[in-house]
Amino acid sequence: MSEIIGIWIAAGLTLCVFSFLYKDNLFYRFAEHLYVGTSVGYTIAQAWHQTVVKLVWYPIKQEGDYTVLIPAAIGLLMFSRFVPKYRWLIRWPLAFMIGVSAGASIPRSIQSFIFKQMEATIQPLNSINVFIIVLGLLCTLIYFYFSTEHKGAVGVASKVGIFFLMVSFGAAFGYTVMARISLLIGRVYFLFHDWLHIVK
Amino acid sequence: MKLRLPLILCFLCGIFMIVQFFVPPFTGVYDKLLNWVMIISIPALVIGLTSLIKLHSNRIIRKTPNMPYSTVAFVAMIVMALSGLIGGTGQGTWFEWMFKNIQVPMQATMFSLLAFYIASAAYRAFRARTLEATLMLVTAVLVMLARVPIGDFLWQHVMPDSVLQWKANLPEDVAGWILNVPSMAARRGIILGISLGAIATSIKIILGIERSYMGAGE
Amino acid sequence: MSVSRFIFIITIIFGLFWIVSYSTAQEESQEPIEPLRPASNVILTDTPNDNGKSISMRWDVSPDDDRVSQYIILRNTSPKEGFAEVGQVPTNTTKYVDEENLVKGTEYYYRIRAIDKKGEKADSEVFGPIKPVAQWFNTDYKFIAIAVIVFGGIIVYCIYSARHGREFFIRRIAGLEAVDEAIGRATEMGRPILYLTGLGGVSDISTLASLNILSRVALKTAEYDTPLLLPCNDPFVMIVNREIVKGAHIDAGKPDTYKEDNIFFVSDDQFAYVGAVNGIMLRERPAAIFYMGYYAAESLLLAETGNSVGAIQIAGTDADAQLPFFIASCDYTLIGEELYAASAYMSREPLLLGSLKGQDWSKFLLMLSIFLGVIMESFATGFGLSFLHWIAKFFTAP
Amino acid sequence: MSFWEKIGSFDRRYIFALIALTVIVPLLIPIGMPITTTNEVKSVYDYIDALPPGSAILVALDYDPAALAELYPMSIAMLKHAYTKKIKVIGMTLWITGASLGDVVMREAAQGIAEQDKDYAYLGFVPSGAVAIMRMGQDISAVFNVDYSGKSISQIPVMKGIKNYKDISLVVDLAAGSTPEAWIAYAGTPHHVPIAIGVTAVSAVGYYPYLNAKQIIGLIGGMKGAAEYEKLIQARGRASVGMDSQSMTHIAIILLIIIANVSYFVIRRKNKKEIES
Repeated sequence: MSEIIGIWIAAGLTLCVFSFLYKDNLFYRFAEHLYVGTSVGYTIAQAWHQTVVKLVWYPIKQEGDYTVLIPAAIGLLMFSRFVPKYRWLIRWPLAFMIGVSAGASIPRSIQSFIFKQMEATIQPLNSINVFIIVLGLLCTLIYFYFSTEHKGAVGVASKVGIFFLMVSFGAAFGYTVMARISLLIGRVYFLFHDWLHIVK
Repeated sequence: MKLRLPLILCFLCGIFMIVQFFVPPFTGVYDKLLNWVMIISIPALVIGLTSLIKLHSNRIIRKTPNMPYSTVAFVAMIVMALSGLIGGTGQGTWFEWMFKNIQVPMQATMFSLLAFYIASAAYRAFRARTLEATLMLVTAVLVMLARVPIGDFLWQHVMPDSVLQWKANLPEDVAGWILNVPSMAARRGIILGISLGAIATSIKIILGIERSYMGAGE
Repeated sequence: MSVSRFIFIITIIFGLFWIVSYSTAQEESQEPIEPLRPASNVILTDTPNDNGKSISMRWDVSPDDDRVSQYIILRNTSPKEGFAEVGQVPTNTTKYVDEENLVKGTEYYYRIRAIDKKGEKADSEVFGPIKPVAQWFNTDYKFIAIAVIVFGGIIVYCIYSARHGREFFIRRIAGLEAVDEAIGRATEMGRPILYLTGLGGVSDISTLASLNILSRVALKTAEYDTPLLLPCNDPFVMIVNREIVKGAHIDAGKPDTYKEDNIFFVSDDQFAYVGAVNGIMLRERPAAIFYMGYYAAESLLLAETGNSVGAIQIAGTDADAQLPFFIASCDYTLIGEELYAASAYMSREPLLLGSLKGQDWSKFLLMLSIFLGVIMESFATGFGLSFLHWIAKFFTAP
Repeated sequence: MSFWEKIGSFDRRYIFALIALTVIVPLLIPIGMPITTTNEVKSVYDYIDALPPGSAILVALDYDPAALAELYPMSIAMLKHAYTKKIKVIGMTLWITGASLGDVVMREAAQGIAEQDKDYAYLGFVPSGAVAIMRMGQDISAVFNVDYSGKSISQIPVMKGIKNYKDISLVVDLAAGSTPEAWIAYAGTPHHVPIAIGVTAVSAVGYYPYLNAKQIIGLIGGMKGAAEYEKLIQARGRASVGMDSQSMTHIAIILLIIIANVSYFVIRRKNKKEIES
């Protein structure tokens, strides 16, 4: 029973949101705020169960590891932003988080995003596709190279680079249209399949 | 001091993480540091929510015209949070029921509106006004045709058998080639550029040159 | 920097790479390749480049592998009694890495037990002893270490020399000329200019870039007395925007024409913001609209409306997914890094210029490596000249 | 006002109606256009298909309800495939909005073919993405000492013998954001664990360089990718049903772009002539 009620509510809310297409109205506003409210409530509850309980409470209770309280306390300094006088304390948790991620990312970006990509590019020119890839990559890099005027040979290369970029953006454009349409299909399918049972 | 100590800490954490990558025996400290950062980052999950909570509670207190809607948001938040905190979040709970039947359909539908907008924008704004834009639109149309079943479907209905024996799925092949060759090359260029930019930013952060994230103040 | 010095530095860097990669190539070729041993033959090795808490093992599967359901790895500190399970792997697996509470420097013995579906067991002989050892430098990553030093060094060098007053050249950026043109047109038509700084917060790189471009636009509009509208979705960004525009009016010598009300907070909700801004576009019919900064799905909603009121539209964003829509509906679009470059170009701030220059140098090294690498690889495979592989080898990250 | 001028100015709600029709009609009256499978998707399928029974895969469900239409069908298809091949599945998410969703998805895919804790585990959410991925490279149980429901990980049979990426045969990231980059840089490349990704169509184009560099073994993009996977496991699901609508709507949008551009050029030429005369 609760399943059926749930589907009817979900369908009703779906229609409320769709009503915005005609114009902004009371039903849409209601649904929008209901959504904002539930998503905030959702995050609070999940943050408690999935992070505080798992990463702080469990180690204390099961393993007697009280050291987790130190990072927990540093993390809580994040809330100092609401107390103007102690606002600077927020820098401590940020220093940890940002310092670690910046340091971790340098060698790993070089390894996975530069070396691996270079390795895949530096190949013998044994097919037309490899040639096109190398040409496209070099020209794209030249387009994003800001230390020379785009004149003469460099100008031609950067023009070729922009063509490659446009082909890529075109593909992304097509794919984005595809993505948005899929989302609509998903909702219409929900209405006709799960709710009205018209479509199998 | 209020700024220098955090900057030194940031520097030490950053340098340690770089060195650790090359020095295997540091894994002990590395493990502990990562554990710490995971815990430190917990409040970051909810800190962004406070501005929303503030906004709606202000509207309620000040009785603005939006008050009824903000009340809806506020009540929904409290009901959702309490049901999750008290009743749990697992299978068969109230929390899960509300998630499935309220939050999921609405979030999914909100974004599905974009399907209509993209169509209207395609009609009213997407013009081949330059050579570049033309190239982009032509590629987009090609990919839109060929990456869904209609491309091959039309091809196989229009073309004579002799052509089909040569290439039965030509549209799909062409789209695949675009994605795997020219578009891939441009994307690789973007990845290399962005990675260098990210490395530069990380270095500036570690050295304390870039400190806008620390906020203004002494 | 003179051409000869430049060529000299490049030669030195590549020479270094070459020496290092050539020497390792020599090392590798000297390693003997162990012949394959008969079934059940377990080869234990200390896992290389680790912290001394891991043993790698390889074996040949049992001849009855198709009957086997799984292999169990047993370990002990003596070759006699007391072997305990440390791991299990599915059938047809020939390797395993044991990391289960190993103590650095202790001797360990292993045997592998095959179990079939009926529960029948077959233990291998005991192999060992083996000691896990730690290494202080991960030699697999030596080239990455060089790259960290080279890229890091270039960027730090450029930033510091920019700070010490060195002038760096940055090319003209075509989109920026369109900016002046658009402001001129708005002035002629007597209509306002709309400037949007995107969805980003005050410390996002794209927002900062947008603010640098804003300061130039604000200066021009202050000179021409063209109204500049700035609807914001972040209160902090709004405050900064006001500072910038006010400063521009002072610089233009017209502090009295600054109108604070033209820079206002709309909403922090994405769709509510779009609704409000679209309303402004339809009412005020701006002659020029700037979209600079970070954008999400709202990009096409904004650009569509801007297009329908006939405004000149100039966009600049690093949000990849939104670029196509801006390109299709705007008159000019700054693509990705161009936005940052434009902001460095306009602000002339040493930090931005130096960092941009450092990235350009690094990019140049990569382009050169690709160009030379591809040519050398082609010759290397074409004529069997294996000594030409060194660039490719350098970038082969394990 | 000429025909081409008029056509540019009608209410956009007509376009909305057109899009609604092109989505709804093919759902009610399906054409059943054949789905061609691409190498990107097939290589994911082949890889999972060739894994020996009993090997473990890690599935990160890094998405929220906004991407449901695209990522739900591919999650279900991929998980069902793994379950029927008797492969152990460990589910998790780096998105807090994905925590409940992941639970629902894992359970729905398992219905009738796999049992929780015995054949699969769902570990839930962990904060700070990249850091958690790095930590799991040493020890998964340091990140997830309990699963989503709070059960100790040492009491979950399917987790037995799984310490870190060395015991994982494949990481699958089903993502609506940029988490695949983090999985590639912090797990795949340094720990040599193969990675397959399933992403929304919006971001799919950007991952081809990783496919080319073999940093990912395959790429499932959007609802079409999901439909291909459904075809490969021979189960017609939500994605396959949607493909007719998808095709028809694309045709409609392409026609809109063409009409609009013809009108643009006709008007532009006319304006030019007027200026000349």
